[in-house]
Amino acid sequence: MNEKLLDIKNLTIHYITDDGVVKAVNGIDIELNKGETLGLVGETGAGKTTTALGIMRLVPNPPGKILSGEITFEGKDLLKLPEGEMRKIRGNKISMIFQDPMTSLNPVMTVGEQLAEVIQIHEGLSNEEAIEKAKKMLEMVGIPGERHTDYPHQFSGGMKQRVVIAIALACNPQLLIADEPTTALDVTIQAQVLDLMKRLKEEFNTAMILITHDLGVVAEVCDKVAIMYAGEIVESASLEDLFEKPKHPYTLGLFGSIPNLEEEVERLNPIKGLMPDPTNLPSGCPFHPRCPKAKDICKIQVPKTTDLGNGHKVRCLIYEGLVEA
Amino acid sequence: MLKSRKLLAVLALMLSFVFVMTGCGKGSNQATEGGKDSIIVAQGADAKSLDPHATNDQPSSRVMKQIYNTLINTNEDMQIVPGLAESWEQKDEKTWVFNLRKGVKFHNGEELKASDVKFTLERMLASDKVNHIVEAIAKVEAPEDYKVVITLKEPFAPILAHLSHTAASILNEKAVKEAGDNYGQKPVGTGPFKFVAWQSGDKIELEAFNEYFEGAPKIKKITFRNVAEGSARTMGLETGEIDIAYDVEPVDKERVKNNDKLTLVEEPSLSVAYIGFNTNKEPFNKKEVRQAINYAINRDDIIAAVLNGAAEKAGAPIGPKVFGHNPNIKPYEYNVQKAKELLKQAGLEKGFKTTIWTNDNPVRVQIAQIVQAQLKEIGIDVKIETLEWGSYLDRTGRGEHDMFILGWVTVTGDADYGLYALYHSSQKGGAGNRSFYENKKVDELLDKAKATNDSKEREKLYHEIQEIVVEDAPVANLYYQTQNVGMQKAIKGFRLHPAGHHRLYNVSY
Amino acid sequence: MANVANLQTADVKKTKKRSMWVEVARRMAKNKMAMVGLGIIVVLVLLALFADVIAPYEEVVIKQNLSMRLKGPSAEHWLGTDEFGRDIFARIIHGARVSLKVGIVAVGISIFIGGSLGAIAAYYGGKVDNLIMRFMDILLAVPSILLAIAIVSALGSSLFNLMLAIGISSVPSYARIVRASVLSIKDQEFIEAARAIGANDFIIITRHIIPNALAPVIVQGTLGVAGAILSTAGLSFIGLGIQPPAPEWGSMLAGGRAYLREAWHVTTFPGLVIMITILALNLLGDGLRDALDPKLKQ
Amino acid sequence: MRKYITRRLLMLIPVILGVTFIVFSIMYMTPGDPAQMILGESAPESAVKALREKMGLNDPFIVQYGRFVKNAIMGDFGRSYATKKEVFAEIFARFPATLQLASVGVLVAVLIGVPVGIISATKQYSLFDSVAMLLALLGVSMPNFWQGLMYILLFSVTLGWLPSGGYGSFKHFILPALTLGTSTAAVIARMTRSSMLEVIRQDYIRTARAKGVEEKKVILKHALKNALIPIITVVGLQFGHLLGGAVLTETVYSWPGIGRLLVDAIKQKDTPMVQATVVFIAVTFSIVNLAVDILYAYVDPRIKSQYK
Repeated sequence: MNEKLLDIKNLTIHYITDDGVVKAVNGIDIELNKGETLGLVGETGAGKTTTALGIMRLVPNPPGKILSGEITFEGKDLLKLPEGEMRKIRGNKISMIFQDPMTSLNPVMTVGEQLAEVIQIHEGLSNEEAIEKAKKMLEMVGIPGERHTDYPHQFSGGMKQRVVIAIALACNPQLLIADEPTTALDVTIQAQVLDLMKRLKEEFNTAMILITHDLGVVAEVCDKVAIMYAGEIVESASLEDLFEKPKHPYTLGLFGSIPNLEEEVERLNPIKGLMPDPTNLPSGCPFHPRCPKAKDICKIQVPKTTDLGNGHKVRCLIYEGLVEA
Repeated sequence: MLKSRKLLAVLALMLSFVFVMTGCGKGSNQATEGGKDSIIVAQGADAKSLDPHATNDQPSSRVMKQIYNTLINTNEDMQIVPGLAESWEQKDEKTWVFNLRKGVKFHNGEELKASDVKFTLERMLASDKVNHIVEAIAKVEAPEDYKVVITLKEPFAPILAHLSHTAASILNEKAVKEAGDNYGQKPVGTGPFKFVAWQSGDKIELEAFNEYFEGAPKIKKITFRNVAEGSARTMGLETGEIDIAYDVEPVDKERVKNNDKLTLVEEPSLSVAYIGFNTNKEPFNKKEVRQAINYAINRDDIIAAVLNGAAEKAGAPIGPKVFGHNPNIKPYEYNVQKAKELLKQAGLEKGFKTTIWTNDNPVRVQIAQIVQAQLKEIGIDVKIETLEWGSYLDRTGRGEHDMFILGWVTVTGDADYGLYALYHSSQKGGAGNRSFYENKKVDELLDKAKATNDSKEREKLYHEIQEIVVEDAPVANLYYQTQNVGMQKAIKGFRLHPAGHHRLYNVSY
Repeated sequence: MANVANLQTADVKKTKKRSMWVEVARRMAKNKMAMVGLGIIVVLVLLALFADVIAPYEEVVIKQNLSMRLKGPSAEHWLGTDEFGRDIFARIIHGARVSLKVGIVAVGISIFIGGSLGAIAAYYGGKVDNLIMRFMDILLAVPSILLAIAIVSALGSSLFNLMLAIGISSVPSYARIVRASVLSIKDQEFIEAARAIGANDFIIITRHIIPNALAPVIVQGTLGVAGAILSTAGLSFIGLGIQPPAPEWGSMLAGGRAYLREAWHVTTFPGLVIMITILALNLLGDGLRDALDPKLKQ
Repeated sequence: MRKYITRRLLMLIPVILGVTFIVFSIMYMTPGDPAQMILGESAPESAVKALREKMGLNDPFIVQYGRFVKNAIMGDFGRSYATKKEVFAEIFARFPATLQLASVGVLVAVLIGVPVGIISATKQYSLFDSVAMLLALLGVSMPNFWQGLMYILLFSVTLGWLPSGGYGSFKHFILPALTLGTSTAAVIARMTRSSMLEVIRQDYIRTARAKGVEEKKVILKHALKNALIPIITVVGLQFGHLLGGAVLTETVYSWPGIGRLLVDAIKQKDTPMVQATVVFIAVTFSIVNLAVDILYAYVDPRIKSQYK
């Protein structure tokens, strides 16, 4: 159970555009064991999706560029694989579910074709066999198999996301990256889809990186959590540790901005200010302009990762003892 | 997957369709080197109809000339020679008798009979388009199989010349009746070549008629191609795609001459180019103004610049190839001083503003520009207006113009055709007299000359008419254009006909 | 109080609009190709404006000198002379006036007529829309060359009639563009809001809808100027263009085609100038399109 | 689908009626007397008058138009004033030349334009992209007739490889098709590029890549089909225009197509010919449009479902 599946070290991804360099991901580390689920949490623009695309090696280039780092998957560094090898991994060992089911299916191909395609590529089945398997996959996600000849526009949003999930799981991947798989859906559908993912993940023993900004979803599904801010992972821990003992001021801020049903509070405490401009990140700790506990040193000193034990890591000068909490 | 395969099928179908269609345009008579028995002739427009009574345009006539014969021919030297009529005699002032050649075959196998001639001329008289050519005829009789008697309304001296007009080509009664409305696309004549096919807008194919009464022609096949761009005709000659090109552009003449595979034949034609004045309008109602403009135009410049020298300065309104031409009339000299004096006499020493009209014919447009520049020298401010051909004819016919540029071809080669329409007061407007010129004396002389049978006497009358007309200057005659034909050097037996429709019977490679 | 409120909203609107155009200009300035296009157009406009200073019209552009016919480029005549011995360079510069004017006015005419019809059709919808758009379909089905010939021969051949003819033949495409963009705008909230405060149709159309539908029209217009210049040249080629001796690029090209081989420069330079102008307008139009539609750029 | 096609064809009727009315009005209002044109410049005025009367040209406009519509409904569009040929017989005699040139021209354009557009889009901002797009722009910017003259000068006169004009064999096709093809290719390449750029950015392309689909397949299978609608539109529009006759190209290459037929007829004030040609062009154009719309349904199932 504790076999290491994915080990990301010092991954840095920048987008180089006419308007400047967008520092999307700045030296992050992620570890994931087989069958484990990691929640990657952060505001819009924190670099979550770029991280995911980085793992898939699908960062659009130009303008995106993976500047440094290692992504070790099953002992191989994905960043050093030739494109052909990488293609064999995509959709097969690592697959990805994108944010918007409305736009992630090809509108001019039947869902059956789209499902069968991934099966054919990786399992070398004949046309008929692939279609058969596609039908089975559809049934598995709760869609009648005979609808494989339908086009995406004939499905509802929730059903489309089921199809996307079916495509992602068609080849029993070791790792599933789900990029906000439920944000575009109705609340009731969200729950159904989450349930489905949870069930299938357990059935296939798939590891998962769940990208979301919704801590509620994280609490329901994940084993581990990593909090991202401005392209850095500011805190990572097991689910219990993070929820019970959040350390980083940003994490604390996130919890402060969730309504709590159990406690009556006068008003929520949202984090002040906005995400920094990624082309022009603040010096020192990138969170310092918004941090309620920031001191002068935070503007200069870049925090290092502090290991608090039990896999609980945090990047904040407070835990380096340089700033008083 | 299935869908895209269907799409592919549709595409393939479309493709094969295109290629089948392409294949349909069978390999035409490609120009090849060596002793050929077919020739390709290029002219600037497609024929309109091959029914001589349906049209009177040059491109059609040039084709019809090969298909049909007329009773009488005017040869390349403008002499009247026998055609389908072996001989003829004038019984009295108004009666002519024609004896037909025997054993002449039409392309449909019928033999030529006097009844065909009667039918033809009567049909011609009923045609709106060409009846004016034979309007002098009162009746046509066919008393015997090979004898035709033509009675005129009044004495009309140039009747023989008019009967040699291609519009008076003799048709076969049976063929015309069989074809009905479509006769123009199924012509049947007695000529050396018979009609084969017509790809509209592109080409007309003729082939030798082996039973032709003068003997089968040497060339087996003639293709008339429609090549509108003058430069393209020359290029076609150079590349060998075209054997004979009519009307080589003036600028291209040197190129043809200097090419050792090609020759250029050039000769004066029956046409005159002129600038007409609206004598009904101020200030062109003043003779001095009209003469002044005549003096102010430098004809040499026009001929050099626009025609590359391919013309002769014009004095008299009919050229030297036309019967009745007065060789003593010299062109108005280029004399700006004199022009100014004349304007002063007319009380217009300060000049005036006026317009000159032309159609979109590039030669005329260029002439207009040169004349505009030249008249500026004597203070006349001319605006050029280019009109589309239809409105040009219509509006000059109605007399809305100040000045205009036109040409006239005396197709029959007889002074009557060239002078009557242009200067007789009964012909004002659309009939030809677009300068609205009126002179009692000229009217009288024109009528008299028309009815005079003695040719010496007629000639004298026409000489006098031309003197008056040139002095009165209702128009400024510019030049007699030389016509030319460019062809492959290997071609023999080609002669230019002054009227422009060259006979290809004697041509060979 | 009411005044103050008005003032404020006006201010807000103004700054918003200005910033949009500033942003567009900023994006344009970054597009090298569009700037090259703009540069060429500016040079042409300047040449056209100062044409008389560079080469006097009567003496150089119009006056013939038959002894200097068809001379190749030289120090005296940079681009050679034409069939009447006139300086081609001078005629091209003066021709820029005519060609640019024809292009701009013709497009102005089509934008005005087509734009109004399109806006009316979209705004009122229903029967009006149907009627106008079917009429546009009919107009589209009549070959533009017939329209042009008809207008020129019915109204006489003048520069304005030529512009009118070319303008009218592209009315349907502007009607369609404007209709489409008005349709997408008219149901948006700010129109509802304007109506709620009692603005009438005229004010809504002129103040709100037209400015917002402008972007695609500007792009199409830039390209349309190019198209109109090409059409004029084409009409000149088949003998229906500007009246001589006025210099116009298309008629220079058409007039010189007989000398294609004797004097290459007579057609080559006007042809090149047409090509460069169209190219510049296209570059500019493409640049504008990209700048107005940031979606297209990543 | 059949219902949809029928409805579209029925909609043609008012359009054609409108077209005939406009054309008839234009021909009626423009100066120039058909009778005079038939008889030529040297016909006596009495003959012109008689012919006018015979042709019914003196009747009021509405009577003349009514007569035309009545005859047209009976299938009789009349005979050409100039050539006395039946107008549709003449049009059908000319149409193959136009159809062939338009088809080959568009074929050339598609074969060049679509691949260039695709490569340009996939290699946006590369050297190939810049050069190809500059060439495409030049193709759009070069007046067709000038381009035609230059080709003749080079390929026929200087090199002597191809005929300078005319109609008939395959060789005659090459230059006109090239002239039409290159300028049309430019338009198609530009449209393909921008359409592909739009599509390549879509999420489903990323999905396809995430499935491990080969890049070539991603572009040709997933992207191209989605990018096809605007490309088909442009190809259809160009084809429709070319079917109406490319007057300038036809003139330069002495090509006996519809375009020259129309221009000649207009210049000769040959009303029946103009009328029939314009109706023919309008119908062809509409049919091509309809074909394009039907093609949409094959390409895009979303559109197909709308037609039902």
